[in-house]
Amino acid sequence: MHVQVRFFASLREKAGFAERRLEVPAGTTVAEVWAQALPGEPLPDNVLAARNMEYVALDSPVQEGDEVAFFPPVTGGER
Amino acid sequence: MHVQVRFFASLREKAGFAERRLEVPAGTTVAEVWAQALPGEPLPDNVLAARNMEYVALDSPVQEGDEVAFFPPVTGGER
Amino acid sequence: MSVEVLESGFDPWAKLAGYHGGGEGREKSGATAVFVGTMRDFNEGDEVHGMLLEHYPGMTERHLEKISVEARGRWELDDSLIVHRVGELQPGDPIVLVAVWSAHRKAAFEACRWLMEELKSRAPFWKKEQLSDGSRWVEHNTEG
Amino acid sequence: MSVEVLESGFDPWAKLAGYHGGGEGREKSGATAVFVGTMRDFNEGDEVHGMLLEHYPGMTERHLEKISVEARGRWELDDSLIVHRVGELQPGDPIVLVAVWSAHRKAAFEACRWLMEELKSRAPFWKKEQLSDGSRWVEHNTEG
Repeated sequence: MHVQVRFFASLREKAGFAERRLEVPAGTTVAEVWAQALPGEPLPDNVLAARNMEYVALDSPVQEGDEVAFFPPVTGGER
Repeated sequence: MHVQVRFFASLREKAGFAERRLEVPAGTTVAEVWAQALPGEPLPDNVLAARNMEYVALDSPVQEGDEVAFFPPVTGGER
Repeated sequence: MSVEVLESGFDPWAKLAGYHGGGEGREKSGATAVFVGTMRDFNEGDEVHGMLLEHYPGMTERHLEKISVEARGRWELDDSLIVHRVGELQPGDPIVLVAVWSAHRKAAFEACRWLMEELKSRAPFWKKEQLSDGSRWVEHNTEG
Repeated sequence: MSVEVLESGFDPWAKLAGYHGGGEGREKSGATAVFVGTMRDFNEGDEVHGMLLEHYPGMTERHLEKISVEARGRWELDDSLIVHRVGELQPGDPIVLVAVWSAHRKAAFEACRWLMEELKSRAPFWKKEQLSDGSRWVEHNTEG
């Protein structure tokens, strides 16, 4: 099956790309999507993940057509 | 000595006047100014008093030339 | 730091747009917390058609300045603004505007709320409501 | 109830002046609490010359709508408005506006502050600061 993987902010810069379509086996988890998108790159401790624009745990399974996004802690609002 | 006594809001309506100059003996307290301004009218429990535009206790003494004000609980802000 | 008691209507957003304080460098502030209180058309189950807001000229301004100074002692603030209407009001009219500028949102929120509570509990203002069948002095304040 | 993510600059007071919500009868509201966050020219001891604010189009709006709905479940609110900038910002530029209308000031203050904390901790926005000697992603949020 296929998923669309997306990276934002510093993770986008680290990945070197903003999004990519990946072929993954059935039963793949969010963390495994990361591993397949960025082989050898450890998942940061503070990474946040979203599946179809909703926050999701890293061990959640993904499904055909999902958009899976990884991003660092958010920093909106004033500063 | 002389003091200027002032009433606000419902106390002004009850007194029937907004302000008046009173002659009072030396050592007169704020509560005694009320009694002299409105003879026979009991001092309400929730009355607030100010001397020269600062909140003051009812048993404080007044001095020559003071402005002594009495008013009900305040109700500013939104509603 | 500014305190204003106004006899005529005001637009809180226009006030804020036009307020430039003491040139204290708003770019430092980061956080602005604002409260606007407007006149409601109901109270204690009754329709309210209008309101007369009385104050104690001189003492009112002095009290508002005093609490503004006290807020700056309690929190790290860059500036504050208090505007309060007096006189005849209609439902929907702005009654009070409190704005606080700080580098930190916690300080801005807390100081703004504290100023409103102080203003309501101690600043010499009194409301008389016009109802369908007469008028009445408001005796109790609303809870914070 | 409104949520806006803007690519270009905005004036928070003009936004508020022009916002009329869902025609829900502002005369009922009585209390409006507002927070405005602007870009500071310093952070962690460094001068900041500019900022790039990235977001996740779609998820950001969805998240802001979700917390707006949640706030209306937690407090008795008449309306709420959230506006957030993205893109290139200069010091002094407004970043965020949160406004809440309620019959009660306690609800308005609490909901406004809660929305800001929720926005800062979960809404997908990321800041990259331009310093004198390069740029850096902001990794930690400011304390509430």
